[in-house]
Amino acid sequence: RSETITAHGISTFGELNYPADFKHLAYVNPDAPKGGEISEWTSGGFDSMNPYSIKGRAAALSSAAFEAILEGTDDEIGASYCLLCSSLEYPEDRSWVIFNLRDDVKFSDGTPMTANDVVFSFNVFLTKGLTDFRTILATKVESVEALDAHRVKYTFKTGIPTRDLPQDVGGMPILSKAQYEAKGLDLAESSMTPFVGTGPYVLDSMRVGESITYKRNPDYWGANHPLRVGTNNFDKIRIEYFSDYDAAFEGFKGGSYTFRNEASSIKWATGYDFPTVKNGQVIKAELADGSKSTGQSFVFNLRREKFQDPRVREAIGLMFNFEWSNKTLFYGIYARINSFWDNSFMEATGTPSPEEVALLQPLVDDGLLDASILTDEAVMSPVSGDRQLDRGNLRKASALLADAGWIVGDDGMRRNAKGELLRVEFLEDSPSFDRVINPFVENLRSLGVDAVLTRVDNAQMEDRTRPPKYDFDITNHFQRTNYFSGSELEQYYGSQTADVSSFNAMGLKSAAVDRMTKIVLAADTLQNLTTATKALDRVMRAERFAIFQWFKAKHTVAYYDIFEHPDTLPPYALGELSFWWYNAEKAAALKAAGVLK
Amino acid sequence: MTDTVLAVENLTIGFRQDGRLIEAVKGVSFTVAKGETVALVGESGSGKSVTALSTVSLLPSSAQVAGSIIYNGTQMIGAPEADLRRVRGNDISFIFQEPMTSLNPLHTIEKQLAESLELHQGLDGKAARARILELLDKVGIRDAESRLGAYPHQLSGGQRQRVMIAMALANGPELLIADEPTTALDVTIQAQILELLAELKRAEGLSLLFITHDLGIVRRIADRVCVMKGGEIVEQGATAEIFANPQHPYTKTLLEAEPKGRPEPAPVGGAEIVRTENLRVWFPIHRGFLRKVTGHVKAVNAASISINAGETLGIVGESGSGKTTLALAILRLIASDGPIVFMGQNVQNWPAKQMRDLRKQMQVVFQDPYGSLSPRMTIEQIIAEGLGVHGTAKGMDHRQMVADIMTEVGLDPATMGRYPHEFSGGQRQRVAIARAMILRPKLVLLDEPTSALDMTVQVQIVELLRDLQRKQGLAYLFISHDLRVVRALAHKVIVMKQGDVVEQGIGAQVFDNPQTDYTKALMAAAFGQGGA
Amino acid sequence: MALSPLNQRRWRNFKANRRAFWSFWLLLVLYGLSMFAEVLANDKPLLVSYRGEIRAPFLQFYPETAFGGDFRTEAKYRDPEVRCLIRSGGVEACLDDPDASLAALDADTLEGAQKGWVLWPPIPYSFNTINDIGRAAPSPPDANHWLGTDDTARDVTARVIYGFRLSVSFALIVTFLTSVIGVAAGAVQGYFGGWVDLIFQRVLEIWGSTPSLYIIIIVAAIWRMNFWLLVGLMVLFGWTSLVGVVRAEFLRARNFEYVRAARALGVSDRVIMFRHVLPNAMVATLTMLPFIITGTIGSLAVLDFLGFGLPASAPSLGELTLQAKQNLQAPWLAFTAFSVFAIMLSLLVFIFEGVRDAFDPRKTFQ
Amino acid sequence: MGAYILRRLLLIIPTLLGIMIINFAMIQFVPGGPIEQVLARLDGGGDALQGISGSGDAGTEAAGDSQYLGARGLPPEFIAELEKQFGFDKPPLQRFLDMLWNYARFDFGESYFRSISVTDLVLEKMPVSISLGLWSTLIAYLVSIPLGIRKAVRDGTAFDTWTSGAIIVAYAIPGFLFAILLLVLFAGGSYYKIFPLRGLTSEGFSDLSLMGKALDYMWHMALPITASTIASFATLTLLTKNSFLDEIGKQYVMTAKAKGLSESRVLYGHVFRNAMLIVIAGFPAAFVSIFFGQSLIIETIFSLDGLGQMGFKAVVERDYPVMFGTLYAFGIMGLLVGIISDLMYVWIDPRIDFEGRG
Ligand SMILES: Nc1ncnc2c1ncn2[C@@H]1O[C@H](COP(=O)(O)OP(=O)(O)OP(=O)(O)O)[C@@H](O)[C@H]1O
Ligand SMILES: Nc1ncnc2c1ncn2[C@@H]1O[C@H](COP(=O)(O)OP(=O)(O)OP(=O)(O)O)[C@@H](O)[C@H]1O
Ligand SMILES: [Mg+2]
Ligand SMILES: [Mg+2]
Repeated sequence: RSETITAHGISTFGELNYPADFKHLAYVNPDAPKGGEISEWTSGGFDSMNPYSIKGRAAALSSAAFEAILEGTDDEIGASYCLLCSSLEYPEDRSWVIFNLRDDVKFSDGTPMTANDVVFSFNVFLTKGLTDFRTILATKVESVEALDAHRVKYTFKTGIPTRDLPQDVGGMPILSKAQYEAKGLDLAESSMTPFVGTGPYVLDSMRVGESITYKRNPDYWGANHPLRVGTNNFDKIRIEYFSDYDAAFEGFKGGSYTFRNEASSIKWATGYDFPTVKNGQVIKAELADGSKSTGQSFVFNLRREKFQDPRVREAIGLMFNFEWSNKTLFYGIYARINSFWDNSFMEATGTPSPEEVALLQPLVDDGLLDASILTDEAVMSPVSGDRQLDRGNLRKASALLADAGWIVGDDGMRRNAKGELLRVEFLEDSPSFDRVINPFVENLRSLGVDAVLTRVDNAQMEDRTRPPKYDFDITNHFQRTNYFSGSELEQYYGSQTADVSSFNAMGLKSAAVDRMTKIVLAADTLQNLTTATKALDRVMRAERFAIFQWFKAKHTVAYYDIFEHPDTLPPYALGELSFWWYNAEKAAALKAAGVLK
Repeated sequence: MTDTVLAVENLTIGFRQDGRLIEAVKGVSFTVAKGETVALVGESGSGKSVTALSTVSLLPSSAQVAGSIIYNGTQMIGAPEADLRRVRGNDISFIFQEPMTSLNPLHTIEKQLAESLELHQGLDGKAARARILELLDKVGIRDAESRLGAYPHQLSGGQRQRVMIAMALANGPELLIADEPTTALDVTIQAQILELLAELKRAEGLSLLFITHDLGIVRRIADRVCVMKGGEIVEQGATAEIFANPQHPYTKTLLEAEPKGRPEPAPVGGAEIVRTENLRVWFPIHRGFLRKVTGHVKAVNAASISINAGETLGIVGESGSGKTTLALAILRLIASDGPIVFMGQNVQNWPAKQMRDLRKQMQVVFQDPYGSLSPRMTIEQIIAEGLGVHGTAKGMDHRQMVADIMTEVGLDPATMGRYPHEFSGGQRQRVAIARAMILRPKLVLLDEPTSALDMTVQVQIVELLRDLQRKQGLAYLFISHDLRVVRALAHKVIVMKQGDVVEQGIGAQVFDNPQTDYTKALMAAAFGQGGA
Repeated sequence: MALSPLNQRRWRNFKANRRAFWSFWLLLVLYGLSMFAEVLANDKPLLVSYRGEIRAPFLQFYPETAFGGDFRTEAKYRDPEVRCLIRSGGVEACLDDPDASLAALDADTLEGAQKGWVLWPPIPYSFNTINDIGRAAPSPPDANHWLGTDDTARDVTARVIYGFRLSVSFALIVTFLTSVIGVAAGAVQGYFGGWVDLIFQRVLEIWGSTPSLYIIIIVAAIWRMNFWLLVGLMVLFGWTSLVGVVRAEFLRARNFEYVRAARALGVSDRVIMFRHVLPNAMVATLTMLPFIITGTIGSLAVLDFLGFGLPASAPSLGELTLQAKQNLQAPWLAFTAFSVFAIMLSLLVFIFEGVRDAFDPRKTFQ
Repeated sequence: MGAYILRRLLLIIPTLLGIMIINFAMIQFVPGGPIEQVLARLDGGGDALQGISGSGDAGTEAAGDSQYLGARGLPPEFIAELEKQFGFDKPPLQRFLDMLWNYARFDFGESYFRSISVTDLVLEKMPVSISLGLWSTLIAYLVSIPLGIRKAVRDGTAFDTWTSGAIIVAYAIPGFLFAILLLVLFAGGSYYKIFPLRGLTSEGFSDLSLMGKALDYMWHMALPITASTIASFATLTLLTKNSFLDEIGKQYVMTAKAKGLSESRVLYGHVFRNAMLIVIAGFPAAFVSIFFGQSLIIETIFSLDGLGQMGFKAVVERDYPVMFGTLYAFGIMGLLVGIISDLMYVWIDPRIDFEGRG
């Protein structure tokens, strides 16, 4: 039997940044003043306060009322600390976990939270939660029991990786059993009655479909919890709803809400020239964002014969002119993605380290990889010149296609030996991609590829990118890797999912990737994981099944000059609703100036 | 007689038409004094109606009017609309030539009459209704109360005309301009109306500008006569004088012209063209929102007629007695009960498609020529249409045929490119005749075909009809209030009254020796004074 | 031209309405010009003289190799390399440093040059030419791009020309077909009445409530959208719009005395319907037509929103309006879109006013 | 007539049945169904209104780890369970018959994507749609008809030309551009902030006096209604004008004038009824649009949550209960309105009947 570990937190590989007696998070201002209101906008409307059902559109932040036993921080990956518990116990193999709950935790209705609520919440999620959520829970958790009023034990199923399970169950929201049963609520249905949670904010008021306001619970149990010190500084958080993007922007200009995260590069570059920005009453700021990139990319449907040749994939990739697009379409706000773990410490760079070589060598030996991977720099996304059609890349791409047997005919289009035209269809459901893909399409046509863009509605998109159809050539896809990648890699990139899952949309079936993934999954230290992940990154990039797009390594925000934030922000979150605070004097000044109400 | 109500001076009216200006009236001058009746007579198309309409600026916008029209001291040409409005309806009342199309088709009789009363006298409710009933009674509409809710299309031609008259008289006007107000009326009613006018003239000093082709009437009521021809007044003077001593050659011909003689005997043994047996037409009366049938207007009860080739059947009878209805029913243009045997076949239940081929053989001239002409077709198209439908013998040029028939009915072929509304009432009537005759059918129904024609033209048309009958053995069903014309044409006559055939027989017999009281009264009214 | 006297009269009447007459010509000229869009706006030259040989690239495919370049795909005539190749007669140096070579060519110092020339259309961009504007798109109007560029850096002028042709052709065809079918259907219903009307109207009601979007989605899933497919779809759903009014007019007009007269003449139902009733029941149709035409262009735009319109790069006026909304900072887009619509609609309304007048027997002119 | 009405009423049944059958058959062929929608939602994708409402740059999504457990795998049982939830485990015919049986009892079921009955859902969206529809229709009619009549009377004058120009321009402005323009100019933060940006009423609406309520409501509706009405003048005005032009030269108008009626009495009392049959013919459509107007774009721009958005979303999101429920309910309404409008023809013009001819 392995030894039982008792700790104030848990992380994937055991290390925790914060000691057991930490007083507050490093990135917060423990003395931040409390008070004031922050408001943001979101699109559409809402008609439900239940964020855990597919039914209805849940109000923004409706999950903010709930807390989980464990909580992560914004400056550390893979670690969770006790929030509702005072400590947790688990064996080294993590086959079960016991949470020792705090006895001072209260729901927002004043009732204390006990182990019964935790067990109840788990069971509700198991029977009523989102279908996919509960099927996964069912495959992982054997049992949950309340050992006493403040001790809960989860026992996990055997024969599955357990590394992340304590954090998974510890991260589940806790509902109040008493309220749920008394009010006869149903987690599977949409409802305007909010569930009671233990969180710092409670519903204040709402105008259905227009706005919703939360207020800080004055009796919040955890105000002095080390994870909470210096956070939740606003008395009120208000979310304004707009259906139209421009209307929302106008709302901000007019002071309907005070904080805005700008998602449109055009607006960012051209819209923020209104008087209050000019005179400094509204601050426009670019704040660094250390998060891993989204891995947004075009992917090839590798099930199609024409895309099985990597030269074809590379040639097509060469025709996407990111530099031109970024400058012409996005005011240069974006950076190129090069890696599946871009903007993170897991990204492979330069030539492989000896440790990586050690992992890659066997694959090369088995003939699964080209030996060049051991010596070459990691594959980078191609770079183009100023001109939309880069002749250098065109030349390279032409050569690659000619090599691959796609020869230009007398009509300027490429055909293979069988006389088939090289056709590439981009499948897309979002109109905002038109302006990106159209130039790409034009370039491909210059290359002699018969490229077209087909736009469909999202149901059809879903239908065509999922099994059993997989009816597309190239489509948009997010490479949803995690910092600490786990079994999702098999879902996304494993041969076994290539024909059955929508996650492996491209249909990747690579023995090398499969082998490398196993190594990643087997990693037992952060060091090993990092090395293995980088090696995997190399392998996958060499496959060139994805044409990476772009991401923004910064938050582009604008806000009325009434908020302040710690000088250094944590890498993984902006935290405006959490550890920013309100400056009452500045607010008074702006109100006096008539800028805000 | 110094009190001049209306003074028309050197009136010139032209119509812009397709870029050109067509002069309809050329320098006409006359006056109407208070209490005086001036008759405007003359050739069809000579500008009588246009002259009348111009007095209160009712001409279409395509008309250009010059000269002077002074009503009670005010110049009417170019007068502000508001002034005109005050005069119209109250001081000057109008009876339009074509009653069939002059009523608002979507308003009930009551509503149209009430409107005038309300406008100029402020009468409404019960008082208005009482007055309306009185007016209708005066113009000889029987059972007026039940007719109040009727729409114009539910009335006979004569009834509509009388509604028009009632409307014009509603406000006791100072000057009444009556454009052929009695054309659709049978002689008895006509007499009644004329009496009414005379009464008003006596009692209220009503002035009358009276346009008519019926010289009998002129002689009876007019103080003075103006004779128009080709847009000019060729002669004017006191009635007696003109009749006694016409100066202008046109006046002379006009006075002499009269459809004369009796029809040539019908060819014996002519095949029977059409026969009906107890033909019945009842119109349902609808009431309420759901339009339930609450009763019937018994327009024709059990009419049995028969016409042979080369024969003319005249139908006479009081206005509203079902003549038009009977004619339309025979043509199967409205639904009826009872067999209709056309050239040996009972066509009563024939489908429309089968009927269509028969139509070449049976033609009709509608009582309301204006309404029966498609407004957006030129009269060339209108007249030639039947030719297109039924085909013509080879080598016949449609245009030429149209021109020929137009000449025959007395129309200028040069006008064949015009639209119907660009003609005078009598001209339109002739267009309708031309349309029917151009097909040379076996049977022609003529519903008041001469009501709007002056005597000279009437003679011409009667001659034409006789001529065709003689040459081609046509059968006519001839409806008219003008018993003189009927007498001149009809071999057989039936007399109708309230839907029933009260008398029928050989023409001469009926005319010379009427049997029923009704027929006797009719004959007396028609030939009483003038005599046969 | 053999016009019947009546039609001659109508034509004169139409001409007499100066506004309608000029609108008619203007639209005809504009539309006629847009028929030659390829000559007006194209990223391929009209003529080039290469080594003394005259070629017309806008008509014919030439690979770059035909001008001494290295790609066998179609020459990108707007590229400086290709321009230099043509003007120099295929001097190799052009491929390495086109700008310097061109300068040398102008100074007559380029070795081995055989001078050629290029004749460009007035607007040297096509609707799908992606331009290097050296700044973020959309760019405002300037000497190169008279109406600016759109959000994909394509020349708006060129797109308007092509878009005008496409949209107007589309609208005219669709409107013609829908009104013919719609008027015929409405006429038959209104004229015959009875069971024809009763049954047909029900069919129409059923048809009217089919979700057109689904049919379009289904069709789009089976075939790739193209012009004629869209025409077909729009006709399929558009023809019902006139049926109601035409039916109403016919229900009324069939009772008129002149219809009875025509029937008495033995005129066939078809002729009565179209010669007698229809001209008098055309008010609504004639009034609606300009709006149906522009509305059709609008519905093209709506389909564009939803992604079921023409392929994304097709030059449609609808797409331009959508871009205008998404780029409020670029008012020239909105202005262009609006002007095109306004001008076209005005012309159409004026023209149809003239047509109405021409058919109005009572309308006369000085 | 009674028989005709009865016939028409009875025909509603097969008509509705036809509508339902066609639509039901249709959805069997539409690619992608509600299940795909759920999957798309779980993927964080797909906003039906994106094309209209505008958005940020292409494909910007929150960065970072996907915290959500579901993203780690979609078990196949999941889809089976969804199918059961949506009732797709039953054969289509049975589903259809079930649906009809329910609808016959006016039980429209519940939205796939919200725990609310279709009836309640529609009722919830009604205020917005009626507000937009009612006022727009009313204004359109109240302006267009007198204007059209005026134009007919002054045909060819400068007044005629200028008003034509104005309504054409108004029509030519693309609706959503105009709406945005209004919003930016009169509700936005840059120019005049006179009107509110969205919504039907203000925060403290229920506390206001009746007058205050009315004013507040009008204040909110001003921009959306302006935007949704602007284009609707053109057709109606010109239709009125042309219909009047056709009638104005007729003989009975002369009679009316000869009576000495004022111009407006002639126009409104006599010509109106004769000329307006067509406008009446368009009325059922206008009436239905009061409830189910084409206000999708206006609703989106002014953040009004009405039937336009609901209907469009139901179609795009394949929310079949909502789609069929509204189809059925509005179908019945439309059919009834159709009957009424046909009866109105007869009421307006007594010569009209619906009997067979020819
Ligand atoms: N709107 C018009 N446009 C052109 N010409 C017209 C118009 N109205 C009448 N006319 C012409 O003007 C002349 C005079 O017409 P008017 O109606 O006054 O004749 P009328 O004397 O009343 O004849 P009738 O006895 O047949 O009624 C006719 O030749 C006719 O063709
Ligand atoms: N559509 C109808 N609906 C109801 N009643 C009608 C209809 N048409 C005619 N009538 C009535 O039928 C009767 C006969 O009308 P008809 O038109 O046949 O008379 P008419 O003999 O031709 O009279 P006139 O000499 O005045 O023309 C009249 O009382 C008339 O009111
Ligand atoms: Mg006359
Ligand atoms: Mg009669």
